[in-house]
This record gives sequence, C-alpha cells and structure tokens, in this order.
Amino acid sequence: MGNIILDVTDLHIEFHDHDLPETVVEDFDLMLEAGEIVGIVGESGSGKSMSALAIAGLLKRHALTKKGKIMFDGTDLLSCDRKTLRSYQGDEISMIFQEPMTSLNPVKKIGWQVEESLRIHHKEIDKKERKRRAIEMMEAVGLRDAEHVYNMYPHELSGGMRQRVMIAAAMIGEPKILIADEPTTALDVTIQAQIVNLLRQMNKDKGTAIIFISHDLSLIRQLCQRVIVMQKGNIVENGNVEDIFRKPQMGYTRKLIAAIPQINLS
Amino acid sequence: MRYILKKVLSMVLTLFVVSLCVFLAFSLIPGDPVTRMFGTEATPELIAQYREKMGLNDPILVRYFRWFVAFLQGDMGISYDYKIPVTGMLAEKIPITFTLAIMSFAIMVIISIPLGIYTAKYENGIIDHVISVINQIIMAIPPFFSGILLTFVFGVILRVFQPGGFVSYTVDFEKFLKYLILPAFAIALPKAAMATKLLRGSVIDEAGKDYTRTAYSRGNTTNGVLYRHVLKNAMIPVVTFMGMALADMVAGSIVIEQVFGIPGISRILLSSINNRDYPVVEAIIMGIAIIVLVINLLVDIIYRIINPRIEVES
Amino acid sequence: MKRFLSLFKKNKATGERNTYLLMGVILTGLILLMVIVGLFYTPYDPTKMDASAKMQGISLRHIMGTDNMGRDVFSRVMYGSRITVVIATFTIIIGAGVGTIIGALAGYYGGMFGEVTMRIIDAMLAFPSILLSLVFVSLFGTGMYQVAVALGISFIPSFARIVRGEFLRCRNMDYVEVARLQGVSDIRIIFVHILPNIVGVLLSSVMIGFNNAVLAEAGLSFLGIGSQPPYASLGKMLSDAQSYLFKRPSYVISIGLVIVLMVLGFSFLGEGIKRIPENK
Amino acid sequence: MEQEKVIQAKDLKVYYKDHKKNPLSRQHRKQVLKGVTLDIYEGEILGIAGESGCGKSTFAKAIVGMNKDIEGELIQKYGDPQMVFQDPYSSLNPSKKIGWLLEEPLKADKTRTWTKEERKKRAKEILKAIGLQENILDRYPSQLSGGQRQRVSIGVALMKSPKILIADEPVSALDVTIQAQILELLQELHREMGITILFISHDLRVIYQICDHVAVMHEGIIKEYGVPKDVYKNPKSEYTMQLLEAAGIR
Repeated sequence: MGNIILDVTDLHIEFHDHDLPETVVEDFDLMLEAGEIVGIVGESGSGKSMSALAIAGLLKRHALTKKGKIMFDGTDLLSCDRKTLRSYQGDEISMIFQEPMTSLNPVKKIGWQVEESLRIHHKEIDKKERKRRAIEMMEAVGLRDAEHVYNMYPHELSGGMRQRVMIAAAMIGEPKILIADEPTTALDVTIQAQIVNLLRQMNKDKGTAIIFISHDLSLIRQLCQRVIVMQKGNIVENGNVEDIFRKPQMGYTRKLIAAIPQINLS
Repeated sequence: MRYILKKVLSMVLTLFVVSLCVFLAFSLIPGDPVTRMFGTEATPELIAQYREKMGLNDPILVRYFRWFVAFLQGDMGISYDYKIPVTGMLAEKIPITFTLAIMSFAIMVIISIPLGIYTAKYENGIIDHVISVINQIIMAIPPFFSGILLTFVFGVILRVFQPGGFVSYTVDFEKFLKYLILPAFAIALPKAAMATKLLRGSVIDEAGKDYTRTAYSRGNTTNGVLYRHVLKNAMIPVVTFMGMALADMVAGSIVIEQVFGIPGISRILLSSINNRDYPVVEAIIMGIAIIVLVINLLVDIIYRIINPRIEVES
Repeated sequence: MKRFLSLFKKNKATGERNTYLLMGVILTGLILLMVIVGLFYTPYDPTKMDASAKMQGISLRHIMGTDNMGRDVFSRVMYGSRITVVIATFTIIIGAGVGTIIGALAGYYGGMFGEVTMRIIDAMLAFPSILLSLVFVSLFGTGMYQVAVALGISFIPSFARIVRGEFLRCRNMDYVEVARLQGVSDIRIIFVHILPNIVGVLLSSVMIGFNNAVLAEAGLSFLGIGSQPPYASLGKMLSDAQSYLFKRPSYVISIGLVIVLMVLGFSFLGEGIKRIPENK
Repeated sequence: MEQEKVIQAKDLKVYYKDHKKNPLSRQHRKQVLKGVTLDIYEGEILGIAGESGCGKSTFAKAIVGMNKDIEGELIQKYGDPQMVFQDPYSSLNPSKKIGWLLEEPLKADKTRTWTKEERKKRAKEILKAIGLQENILDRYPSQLSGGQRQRVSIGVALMKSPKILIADEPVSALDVTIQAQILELLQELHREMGITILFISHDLRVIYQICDHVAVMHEGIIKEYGVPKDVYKNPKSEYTMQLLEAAGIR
C-alpha cells in the first residue's frame, strides 16, 4: 500500500427534492493513493457523478443528506465547516467537467479564469507572477499562442481548447487530486484521445492523482489502473482494470463489457 | 468600433423610416391644413395663396424631404392653433419632461438592483416572498393611480407635499427637483418592480448554470460566485430592459404630468391631438423617437461591453 | 374538468401549491361575475342623476358612495368594468391574433421575409407603447372601438416577437424535421405540430397582455382620449374622480382599487399559468 | 454479386448559408461537402464515420432533401427515404401521444388515403416490429425512457415502409446497454424487412458491428471506403489511422 491521500468510507447520498427521498449513492468506498488514476464507470443514474461532486464538496445546491466520511489530509470533508472545505477546493482538490463550453464563464476572459484559484488561495502572489504562471500552465496543457488566448473569451475557442483551458485552470494550483467528470464525452474522438493523453501526462509530470469518471469502459481501460463499476447508486465491482476486463465477476459488468462492440481484426 | 458604426448607421436608417411613416400618416389624413388653420375665415383665394406659400402643391416626397431637412435644422413647422413656430413652443417644455424621466430612471436603478440581488440570494426566504407579493401589486397599479395615491398620502395626510405647487427650473432649480420627486416615484415604481423581478429571475437562472459549479470548485465563497461570476451575466437581460424602461419613462411621464399638473410636453401633446394640430404632434413624436433611438444606441454599446458574445450571436 | 381542478392541488413531486393560479382564478372570476351580473342588474341606474344625493360617502345604500352628480358609483363601476373588459378583449383579439400569425410565419419561414418583418417589429417595439397608441388614436380619432383598434395594433409587435421566438426554437427541433420528411404540409406543421407546444407560453402572454391592455386603456382614458361618455370606462371614471381627491378620497380610491384588482387578477393568472409544470 | 445501387452521389457538393455573414445577402455560402462520390447498394447497411463537422449529417440531409443548395448529381432509385435522429428527446413532439405520432405519416401520405382502421392496424404492426407493447399508444413521449423513445422514432420512420432508412447517430445519446439493444433492433429490421440503412456514427466500433461497408469522411471528403474489417486492418489514409488509434482499436 502506498501513501493514501483520500479515503472515502460508507458514503450515502439522499436527495430530498421531492416528497419521497431518493437514494442516489449507497455504501460508496474509495481509497486513492498519491499519484494514481482511478476510474469510475457506470450508466446515467448510476451515481458516479454524484459521488465525485460529493468528494469535491459541490453538492450544496440540492436538498440532501450525506452520511459517511471523506477523509483528506486528516479532515473529514463531509463534516468540516465550509471555510475549511473552501481552503481545499481549487487548491488541493480540483475538478473538470463534461461540458467545457458551459463550465466556463462566458463573459470573463480566459486568463482571468485560469488564474482564479491562485487569486483565491495564494494572495501573496502578485499580478505579474500570476499571469506568468497562468501562461506557463496554458502552454503546458498544449494551448499554442497562450499569450493571445489569455485575452480571449470562451466562445472564441474550440471544444478541445476549452477543455484544455479547464484543465489548466484546475491544475494551476498543483492539486493533489484532480476529479475529471466525463471530460471527453462532449468531444470528438481524436480530441478525446488528446485530452486523455494530456491527463496522463499531467499525472506523470505533476504527480496529481486523478479520479476519472466515464460511461465508456474502453476509455477507462486506456487511462486507469483501477476501476470502480457503479450501478443504481451502488458499487458493483472494484479492482484492477485488466482483471475486470478478463474476468468480470458480476453480471452487470459482463453486460457492460458485452455492450462494447468487439473488433477482431485477425 | 465597427460595431458602433454599424449601430449608428442602423439608427439613422430607423430614424429615416420612422420620420417617413410619421409624415405620411399625418399627410394622408383627410382634411386640408390651410382650411384647418383659418377655419371659417378661409376664402378660396386665401387657401390658394397659402397652399402655394406652404408648398402644399408639391409632390408628397418633396414635401417630406423639405420637412425632414427643416426638422434636422431645428425648424419643426408652425402650429395650426397658435400660429407660432413649434420649436419655440417645445423648447422650455422638453427639459422638464426629460428631467422627470432621468429622475425616474435613477430611482428605478437604485431600488431594483440591490433588491433583485437580495431576493435572488435569499430565494424563497420570507423577505423574498413579501417582496414578490408587493412587486406583483405594484405592477398592477396604473402609474397615474399611484400618482394620485402618493398625492393623497403626502399631500393630504402627511402634508409634506403641495399638489400643484410646481416651480419651474428657471425660477428655482432645487424646488423644481423637489417637486419632481413624487411624480418620479410614481413613474419609477412599476418599472422598479419589473426590474427587480427580472434581475431576481436572471440571477437565479445564471446561478443554476454550470460555470457557477466551476467557480465553487475553485474555492470561491457564495458572495464571490455571486458578485464575480453571476452578476455580470445576469445583468445582460436587465440592461436591455432598463433601456426600454427609460424610453417608456419618457413617454410615461406624459400621463404623470397630467396627474401632478406639471407643464411638460404632456399638455401640448394632448391638446394638439384633440385639436388635430398635426405639426405639433409630429414634432413631439419625432422628438421622442430621437430620444428613444439614442437611448437604444447607448444600450447597444453598454450591452456590447458586458457581453463579449454579441458578435457570434449576430 | 378533473384536470383543471388538479392544477390547484399540491404538486406531488415538488410539494408546492400553485397559489398564483388560485388567486388569479378567484380574482378574475369575481371581476367577470361583476361584469356579467352588470349586464342584467345594477343596484341603481348608472346614468340616473340625483341632485339630492351628491357626493355621498360609503354607506349600505351606496357601497362606493355617489359621485358629483349623485350617481351610484358602484353601479357605474359595474358598467365601466364592462367597457374596460370589452376594450381589453378586442385589443387582445387583434394583438394576439395578428401577432401570432405574423410571429409564426416569420419564425417558421425565416429568411428574407422573417428578417424584414422582425426589423419592423423591433423598430415598433422600441417605441413606448403608450406613444404608439397615442399616434394611432390621433389617426383614428377617439372612441371605444378606435381605442381598441389602436391598442390592438400597438400590441401586435410584442406578441409577434414572443411567438416568433418560440417558433424559432421549435422550428429546428427534430420532430419538425421528422414531420417535414413525412410530407406534412407547412400549414399543418405550423398549426397542428408546433402551435400546441407553445400554447402555455401564448396563454400566459395573453393574460399579461390583458393586464397591460387594461392599464393602457386606463392610461388613455385618463388622458381624456380613450372611451368617451356615455361609455365611460374605469380609467375615464378615475380621471373624472381625480378632482374630488380632497373632498372625498374614498370615491377615487374605490375606483382605483377595482382597476388594481382587475389587473392583479390577470397578472396572477399569467404567473400561475407559467408555473404549471408542463409549461416550464 | 452485383447489387443494384439505390443511391448514387457523384461529385456532390452541398452549401450552407454562413450565418456569421449578412443573412440578407445571397453571396455567403459555405461549402460543407466538397465533392462526395458514393454509392449505396440495395439491402446493405452503409456506415459513414467521421467527427463533428465533417459533413456526414449534411450528406444525410441532402439525400432526404432537407438541404436544397446542392451541386453535382444525386440519383435515387426510390423516393421518400426516412430518417431517424440522434436525440430521442427532441425528435418526438412532446404534445402528442405515441399513437398520434405513429399515424401522422399515414395521414400525410400523398400516394393513398388510409382509413382510420387501416392506420390503427399499421401502427400496431409497427409497434410489434419495434418491440413495444400496445399500451404505449396512449402515452406521451415524456412518459417513455430514452430507449423506448428511440424505438418509437424508428417506428415512425418505418410507418410508410420506406426502402431506405437513414439513421443519424441513433445510439449516441443512449447508455451503452440500451445502445446495444437499439443496434440489435436495427439489425433485426434490416434482416426482416430488407431495408437499406445508411448508418451515420462517430463510433468506429459500432460501425464495425453492424455495417457492410464503411465510408470515412473528413472535412467534406470521403477519405476511405470499404468493408470495415479491411479498412480497419489496413487503413489507407492517415486520417483513418488517427481515428482508429484515438478509439483504441489499433
């Protein structure tokens, strides 16, 4: 066992938006080692995104009850006060989302958005240094002509570039954990491959642990070492990706794998 | 810059179309202006002489261009009833109406922006509910009736306002402004209610969008998300509304001037409509049209500043 | 009917009650009741003057008192409400009817026709509606029907704009493409396929239009260029009453309140319709 | 075996209006298809693969006549091809019941008039073919799941027994397990009705599973054409190679 940086135990999430409470996540456990990439796979309604949002502390919009523990850096993110939670958000734990267009603020310049975590968490860094780091980060995620992009608005970029901007903004504080919620689903296959490569490279260069959420098992196979399979709020299976592909233990996992069209070129 | 030029061009074009419509509408109404001017005194010779003098025998487009060019030079024709230039009649009235509209606008902005943000932030709280009910009621009160009510409360019960005690700006500017406060409120209240409701809805709408989740994920506080991210987006529809509201206020003051006995353009407009004194009606409508178009231009420019997406939306 | 009643029950999913709709139905119901009863019966003859009963206050005999000519104010309000409702109805029929057709065509066909139509509509919309109606009134002359037509025309642009927006949204929906591929005619697509989907929006705009029409008519009558005696609408009555504000405030305020309640009823209805779940 | 061609496109060019330019001027056209030559054979499933904006949907729209601004030749053996769209939520009119939606194509049929009984009978036949129960006829689309809706969309397209069905990313918006069911349904319909299917998808795996031929499209041009297995094994164009790599197939 390596150095465990995140330990989620017995996570329960229940929504109270309607008269009847609705359980969306049940008995969710996750141990994340420093620098590892874990995949969470499942279909819509499986609770994979909800678990991720809970870890990132972003479930505040709904009327809900949460139970369990999310231990990070000796703190329980589920029960700690908002101020402590905020001090981790964007600095130690970052997140990127499915729709890079709607996830960026349409009326703010790219540079301003990339720098945001620095501005919030590291007030000691001055404006010039902030800009230098932002541009450096934007170059690191493969945005060509970063100086120019710095002053552009989201609508002027392509989908792939926007997702790169999102990654730059998430990585600028050099977080320990990056949560990626279906970051490639809205993108074309070739762009998708580029973004997956970029995430792999970030993981290698900066040592950031990644929780990668996707509905696409074959994509998870390309990127992750470990995978958690979810269905209707529950963890169905959990283990090494290759093992699960070779010997799925549960019926649902088998069904998921069978749904991927097999290609036999020989 | 190209954007502004384009907008100015389209404004000029609109003004042209509007002026043509106004001129044609009033020229095609049955009734001869000269007969109208002299009434029973009109003799055929007099009519013929004046028709020639006023150029009424020329083709209608020629008359239109002559009228339009003269209008741009500040010559708005001669009133049928008073036989004096319309420009002079309106010169002292327009500042009164305009001041009233500007004051109303300021009141609307000062009330609605903080209230809109507050009610959105504490959505479904007690204060939010109370304010939405009050808003709903205020929007249902015709401005002239709220004018009457304000006169009643401040003039009859509290006795801090003297109805009919208008002082012209040429006499005492401070007293002039003081007198206009109540009428300005009467005009501003329903618009402020609408703007509050619109801003509240807009902030709530924007707050539900994905980018606010991103903002929270960076460690922003609720206020940080609201003021640094949501507000600018939420103001986009509100700016458009406020522009239209300002135009409405210029026109709305016509009614309120009647309630408070303010000698703005209202009285002249109404009497000239009733007496079919068309040069005056035309001049006032064109005057308001120009004000409206200039306001629209300003709104477009502000809109462009807060919304960088405008070019792609085209 | 059952479906109609179910609109007032607590929504099972959200646990909310549509209070706006309920209030709207009650208020509008009361106003309409007063208008309908007024067709057959008024406590007094609304035009009968009585020199011995001038400017009486509120009493059991005259629940809103009497006016400067000794006429019963409540009877006159019943009569005036009818005039106001009739003018507002005509206004909406013209505004919503023509506006919907223009908006539907401009939205569905788009292109050159839609572009030019909308430029004109936008130019008209930029003008304050009261000014627009004043222009039309000065062209058509004053009187009940002239005012209804003038208001109706000035209401066309806002309806056209709303309907066009909805049609633009629906036009590129896949279900419209599907219908086109099946060979369904344009007219049928516009009226049978798309229109039912925007009924909610249209209905709520009609209600809001109704309250704007009442307000606009009252404003014009107040200026003395709306309906003319003997067909005095509520706005005209309020304008007449204004000079007695100091002598008998209840006279002015009672008439004003009827206008407010009428407008409030329609605006509650509009809000309520917007909040029906299917319309969201 | 020489099969008949049902659709032949020869050097097909399709234009869109460029909305960034002045909408009033006719000058601004954007060429989306830049000369596509492609044959579709009777009874086959032809896949068109490509990324967003490559022109694959434009090609489909040109065939069904939704796009009128075209140059080049487009020969069709049969008229009235039908189309199934990607989004099962927007392709069914939310204000109509399923029964009404299924019968509408027959009401609009210009070749013959259908009596009410005939329409009802046909709707029930189709319902069976797409694997849905009859009680669904009285429901609204909002009461159906995504998979059921997509089945209904396919049913609506099949009502007039078209010879050609164009499916534009019909499974992209669905969960993987549902996706597999819909693909199965399409294959079944193809087998039983002998219908020719033009299957458009960005997913090379799905195309491999159900298509007889595949055409890879990029920037308005067909980059490669052939039997999927051969194309995937020996891609001739650089771009196909990229796509295959990105999808993790090679």
